[in-house]
Amino acid sequence: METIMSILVGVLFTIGTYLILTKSLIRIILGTSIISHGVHLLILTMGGLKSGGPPLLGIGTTTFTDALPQALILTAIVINFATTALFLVLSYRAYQELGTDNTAEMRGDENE
Amino acid sequence: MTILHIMILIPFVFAIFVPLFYKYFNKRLHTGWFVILIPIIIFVYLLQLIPKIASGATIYETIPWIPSFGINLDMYVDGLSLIFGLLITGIGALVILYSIYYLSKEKEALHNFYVYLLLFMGAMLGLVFSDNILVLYVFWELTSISSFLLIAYWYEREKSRYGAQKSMLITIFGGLAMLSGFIMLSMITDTYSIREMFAMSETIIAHDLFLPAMILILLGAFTKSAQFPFSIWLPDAMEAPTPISAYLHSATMVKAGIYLVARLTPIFGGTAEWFWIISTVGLITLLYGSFNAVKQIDLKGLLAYSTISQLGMIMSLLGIGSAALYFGYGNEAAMYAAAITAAIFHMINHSTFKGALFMVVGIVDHETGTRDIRRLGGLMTVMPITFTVALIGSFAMAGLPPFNGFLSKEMFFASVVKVMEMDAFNMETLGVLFPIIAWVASIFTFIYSMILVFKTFRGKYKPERLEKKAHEAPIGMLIAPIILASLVIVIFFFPNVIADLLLVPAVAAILPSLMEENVLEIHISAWHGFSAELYMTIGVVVIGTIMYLTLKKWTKVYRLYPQNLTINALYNNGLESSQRIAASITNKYMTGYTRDYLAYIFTFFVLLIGGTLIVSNSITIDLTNDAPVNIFEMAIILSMLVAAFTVLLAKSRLTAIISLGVLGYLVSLFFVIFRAPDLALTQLVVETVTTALFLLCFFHLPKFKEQTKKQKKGVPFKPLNLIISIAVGAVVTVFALSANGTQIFEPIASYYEDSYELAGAKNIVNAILVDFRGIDTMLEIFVLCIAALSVYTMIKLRLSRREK
Amino acid sequence: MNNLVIMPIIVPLIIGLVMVIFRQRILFHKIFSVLTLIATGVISGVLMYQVKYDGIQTLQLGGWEAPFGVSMVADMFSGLLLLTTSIVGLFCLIFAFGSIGEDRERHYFYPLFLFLITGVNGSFLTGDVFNLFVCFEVMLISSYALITLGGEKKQLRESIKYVLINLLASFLFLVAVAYLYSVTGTINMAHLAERVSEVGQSGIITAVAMMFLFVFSLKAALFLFFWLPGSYSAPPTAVAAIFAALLTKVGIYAIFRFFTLIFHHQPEVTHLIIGIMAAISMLFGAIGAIAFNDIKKILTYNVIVGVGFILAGLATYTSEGLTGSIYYLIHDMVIKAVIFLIGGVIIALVGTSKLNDISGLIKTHPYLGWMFFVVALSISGIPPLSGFIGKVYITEGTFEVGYYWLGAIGLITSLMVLFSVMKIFMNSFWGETILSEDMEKSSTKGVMFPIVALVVLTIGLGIGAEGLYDYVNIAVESLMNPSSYIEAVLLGYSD
Amino acid sequence: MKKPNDIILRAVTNVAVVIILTFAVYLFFAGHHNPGGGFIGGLAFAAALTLLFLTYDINSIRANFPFDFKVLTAVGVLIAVLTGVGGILFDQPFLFQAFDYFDLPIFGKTELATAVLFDIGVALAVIGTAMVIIMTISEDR
Amino acid sequence: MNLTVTSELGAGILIIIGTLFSFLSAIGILRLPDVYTRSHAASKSSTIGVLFTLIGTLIFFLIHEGVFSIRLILVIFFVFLTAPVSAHLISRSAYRSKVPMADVTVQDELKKVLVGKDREADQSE
Amino acid sequence: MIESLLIVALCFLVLSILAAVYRLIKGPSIPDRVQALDNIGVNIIAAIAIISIFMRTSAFFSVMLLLGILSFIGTIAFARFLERGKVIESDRNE
Repeated sequence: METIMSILVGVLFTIGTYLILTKSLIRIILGTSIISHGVHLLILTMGGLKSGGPPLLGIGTTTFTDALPQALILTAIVINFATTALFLVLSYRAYQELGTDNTAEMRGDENE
Repeated sequence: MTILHIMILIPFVFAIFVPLFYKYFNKRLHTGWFVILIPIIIFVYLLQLIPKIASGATIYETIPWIPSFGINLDMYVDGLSLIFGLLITGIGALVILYSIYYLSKEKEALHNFYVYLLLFMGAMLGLVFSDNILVLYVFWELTSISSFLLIAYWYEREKSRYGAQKSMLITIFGGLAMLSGFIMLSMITDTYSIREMFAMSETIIAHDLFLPAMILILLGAFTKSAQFPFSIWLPDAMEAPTPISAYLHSATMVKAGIYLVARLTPIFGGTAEWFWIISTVGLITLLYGSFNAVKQIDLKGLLAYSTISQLGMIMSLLGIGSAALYFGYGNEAAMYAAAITAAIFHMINHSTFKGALFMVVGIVDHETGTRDIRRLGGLMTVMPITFTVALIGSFAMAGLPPFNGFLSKEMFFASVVKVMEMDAFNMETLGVLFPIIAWVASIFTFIYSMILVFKTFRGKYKPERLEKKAHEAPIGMLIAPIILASLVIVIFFFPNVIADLLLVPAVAAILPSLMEENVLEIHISAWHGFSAELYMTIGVVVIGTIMYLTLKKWTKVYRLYPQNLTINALYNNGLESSQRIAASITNKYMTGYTRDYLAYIFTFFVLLIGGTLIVSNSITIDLTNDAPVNIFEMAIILSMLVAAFTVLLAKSRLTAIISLGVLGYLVSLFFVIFRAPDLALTQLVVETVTTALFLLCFFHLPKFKEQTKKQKKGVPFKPLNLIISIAVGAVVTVFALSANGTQIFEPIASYYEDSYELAGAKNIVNAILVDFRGIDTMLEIFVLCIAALSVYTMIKLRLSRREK
Repeated sequence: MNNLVIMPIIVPLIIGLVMVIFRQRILFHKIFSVLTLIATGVISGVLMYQVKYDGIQTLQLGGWEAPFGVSMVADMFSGLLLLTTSIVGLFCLIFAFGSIGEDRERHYFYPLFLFLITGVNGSFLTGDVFNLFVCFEVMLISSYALITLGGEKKQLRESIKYVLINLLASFLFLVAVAYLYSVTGTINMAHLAERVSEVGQSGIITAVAMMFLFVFSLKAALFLFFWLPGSYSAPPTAVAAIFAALLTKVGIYAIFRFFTLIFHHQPEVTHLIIGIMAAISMLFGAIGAIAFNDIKKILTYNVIVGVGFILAGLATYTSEGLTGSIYYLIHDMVIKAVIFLIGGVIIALVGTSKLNDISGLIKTHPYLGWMFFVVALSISGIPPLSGFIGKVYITEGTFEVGYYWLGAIGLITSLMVLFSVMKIFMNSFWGETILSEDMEKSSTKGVMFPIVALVVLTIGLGIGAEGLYDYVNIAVESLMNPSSYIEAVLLGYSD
Repeated sequence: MKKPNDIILRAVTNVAVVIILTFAVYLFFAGHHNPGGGFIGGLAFAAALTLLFLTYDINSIRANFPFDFKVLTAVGVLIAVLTGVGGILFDQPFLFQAFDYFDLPIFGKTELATAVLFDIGVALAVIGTAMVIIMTISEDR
Repeated sequence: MNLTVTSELGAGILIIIGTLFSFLSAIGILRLPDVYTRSHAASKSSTIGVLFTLIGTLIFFLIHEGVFSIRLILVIFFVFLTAPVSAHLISRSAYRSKVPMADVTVQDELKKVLVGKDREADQSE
Repeated sequence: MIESLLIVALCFLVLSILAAVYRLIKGPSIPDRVQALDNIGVNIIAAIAIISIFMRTSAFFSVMLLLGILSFIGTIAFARFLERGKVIESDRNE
């Protein structure tokens, strides 16, 4: 499972990276979202998969999967949500002000 | 805090008050009158040290500055530094006196001028008296800076700024080289004290870093002393007010390099490298400077090149003299020690006559409004006193009796003749070049000295070509040059007073081993029979006179040399093209295009991480510990891949968002499969809210269509991007597999399984979040809060719109 | 346990939040932001004192012993950085009073500023890898807010690059944490250090180290500085100054922490790579600095040179190099802030950042001019100003381990830096005065005090370098001997 | 144009919102022992509000929640932080969470933990954030 | 055969039936010609499918683990409550954004009602 | 025995999800895709139910309920967007 998950993460990274390398702002944001999924799955994979029950003490199992990566991912998801929201708003504000969502046209000119 | 320290630091302290004096008293009294007190006081203080130093004693005083690093104000007075100290303050006083008349108190920003000047004076004193190389470096750079400020004193002028920049770049470059040399020295010897290094000379010479350290330090000395090819800054430094040219750029600052070489001779001297580098560079500079001085049309330019040439001469003498240390003791050594004596002696002489000449040129400039040789002439009758001073100075410079220049020039000739016979450092083959170069350069020296005095003061008086009506300068302005000119003569007649009081201790400081031997005896005389050097002088005078008279015929030779190949042109082109090249390099990679930056970053990522993985041979793929996979999970993975690819290839943004939503759902399904209920919950909510945000923002964002109208495909295909992204994915995967294959340690997680006892919570993840790692959660919601504020301000605050 | 360790984080946090609640009271914002920074400064001072006499101060948050809880650790290195942050932040803040404008003030400028400080302080104090990530995010997201605050075209355009690249860096940080956790099974720095030294730095651990190096390089603008020139020239002066002073320093701090505490077993490999990257950043930064005739561009490229130079000291991994680095780091924070402030004032005065359009300001603004001069000298390490000691010791460090090329590049680029800043000085202050006082776009009223204070500080740091020596020395010693850090955090825990 | 009527949607929404809000509160309190917690609870609460926004419009909902969500966010974070500061006052490390079991009249043996207070802060901050973002974007035109 | 085994079997069968319904709806989603018809398949039969599955799960947990989960009931209730609304809204939005009907469609009754009433520019791209 | 039944059930579900994913790619219209998303959500609820039986845990019931809620909200949001272009209105009477 870990091997396959690693490959899946790799593919997600590939797709995300490709999207980030395009010009369109929306695609770039989509790319970051895909990469973020990749990252979260990667952390989970690196913590070991399916080695025990859910990390809840009340449900009768005696072995538990590693809870620490889960907690880390949770924090990461939230922070990623915050930055994504910010980035989204930033891109549409940039579009409003600059009239383009093409990063190739956002190079900035000398006359400012 | 000893008197010595006070003397060195007082210029700095006083500099702070100069603007106040300027502000409150300048209308009544020229600020210079306040300032002149400082050099006089220090000069007198140093004068009274002479007997003590002449008797062979030295003074060492220290106060801590940064004692933990061994950087202290270790001040050390011996013969060598005393001479410099006297020069700095003596000439300094005269220059200030001169400047009081030279610079108008109404028009000039005198507070700036005198602050810079005092800064320089203090720095220079610190430089020569410091025993600590780092402190020496501190003062060294301060002299560069104050010189920079003084050259650009008339900062409105383009040329001043150009000259200032040039001198700063070159001297600070040298300073940095010197610093690195010093650092190497201190690494070898483990001390910053020059005196302690003397004792370790042999260790230093044997060390691997000896040669680089020496060369780097010499770079510093050469740039400061305007040695070839670093001399180019000095002519442009003549944009400074003339008192400054007289003071910094002929008498004192440019001699800092000389001082350094002399000061370090006990450490490096006696080695072939030291001997050759210094004497060769000195001789080349001598020839180059004198040769170029002849073709100058600006009087100050002429003096600048003449200074370069004279500095070269002093430098070469120091080089030759260093051979004394090779022989260590005995008469052979004493013979070369004479070269050192000559160097120091000529340095003093040079300061006197060149100072006088600069002041004369300043007077001419001041009174006529020009320094152009072609426009001047016949001033002899108008300005007789000035002429007399100029004559004395020029003849001294040309090496004619009865002026002090003659004495030192003779000693110089004697040294280069003697050095031919030396049987060390391969002198037997190349030694013959020394006297030839010296002699040729002296001819040029003779010629330009004649040009200086006769072209200006003889010939036809052309008042129509002058800016003002010329007349003799006010007496105040003449005092300083007259004093110097009389010194020129006095020294010629009583050279041994100087020799006994100043030269002997100085040479003793440079060649300590000889001092112990007691072979050091300096006796300077104007007449020592018909020796080789006398014939050389006669030759110089004869040929020089002939050439001076036929000047017009052969100066065309100069034009044969292409203008754009001069070092100056190289500097200018280099500076300009370096800016241009720098701009083109920077613009090449700093495109302002995010994609390019990301491409660099990803490429570097792949190279660095992938490279490390491969080079460190840590790619291990171990499948044995893998959890089992079933068909259901495979299918979900397949669906995820499909969804991800749909995001990639989607032609419309909504499709992409929906696919992203699917991807998010599937990820949370994975969280379920991997026993992470909290994660699944969070992922779901966040996914939905994000999707909603996307939709909200889409109202304000353009559609995909608009930009991909031309091509049918949704996302443009770029092979390079694809390669980069595949490489990134591959690195991430391979790393993940390797990391998974080499789990060296047990995770710390088992501790948290007691969360009920520890934190009273049965949900371990929640316990970690709110208890074990509560700070993470606290900061995480804090991040959310800031994000909310940021979104709010981004949307609400629109300054650019408001301006419209 | 010492609760003081957490104070530099929560004091600005709480005050900032209170300000958010009382949004309209601008005067209250001003007063309390100043008080807060003074408070964090005092706290860091006390912490340094405690570290000096009682050793490294730690706090196990929630009372959970390391490595299970999150440790906050104040050693001398963090203490020095904290104190400098407070001081520099304070003066940038005072500068903002007179220059930022009411619109921005009403839109949470001061709280966001304090939040940025929170994030920076948190990054300096935390002893936990993942918590470092979170603190980074606090800092970054405040910086996103500050860089976009105002919504001007250029701000938005440049912040897109800035946010995107930092977002990517954050992802890679998490990836690195994932690998780290897989290999070592812990995320507490001290515990990591112990575990890594236990098994030696094998290949995979080096690879993880490189991963972290990459991430921190993105933040520190070490070699991967492409985002920096644009984004530091976009925001208002006070913000640009605090960015230049603090943001890259956090990345630098992290590199220092990781490569002295955890991954220090193969300096001939890892630190050499840092050295190469430092050399490249110095070169490219200096090339960029001399390339343009634009104040903002020159200044921003100078930030990159500074980063390279500081890390050159780490690359040597000698106590001389580290001593130099710490001195230079402190110097760089002060000097970058003040040079950005002065640059901003010039631009505000004449309304352009093109050097060709500026001339002769020294007639009308002599004090500003001379302060710029002093700063320009200081930035290139001219003695006896503050950059000097750092420069000498970093160079000595590079020579000591035989990286002569690195030392040489450091010195050559410092000359290029001098050239570039002197270009600003000579073009904008010298020359014919073309702008009379009433033609100026703004005045220097109300913004001179912080500049003066920082200039005095840079002079003081140079001449009074001795005063810092004890502290720097303790910092270097604990960096060179990580065992004291490990013991202070783990208190003998071992697995 | 004729606005599409939303009768069906509104009818369902009114029911659904009640369920979601209840569930959100459940998730919040379940957090300590079961999946859930302040963050998820808060977000679920925000989801309910979002649903209301979707179905109705911001102004009419806002009439029922007449407070500034930015302040709510700040208060939330502040509560969380101050819970931590509480530890300091009792000479415990920052973020020290106390818990104990009490016999309360109605609830029986109940666990009271300061962590709950912390979680309330989290929930408030999350609700506030989500609402600020959504409302600000929606109001922009 | 005790109660547990029976209940397990019963639950299993319910679940199989449920998933079968889901599968059928999937076939519908694949095969049906336009969005309106597919919406029919997707909402109705898959709602039934999930209903059966959830009831199966409920029974299993009730008997096997002794857990009666309110949450499961709520899921069932909620899915039932919302699925039709979702389908309705999707179809409506499809119609309003002028998604074409299948060629076999005989009659568009709404056309008369809405004809001539211009709508906002098609947002669906 | 129930395990084998459940696996068969899961296979069915997977096929349904795949079918929906196919519809997601294929479209042709956006409502089709939204429909697919909704359908996938419902199927995932079922899948989680089955997985819960596999693991014998009730831990994921909340996930199911939340998924039900959120998939509904998501669908409404999409529908709103498709109809009006604007998901949330400040004041609908404008």
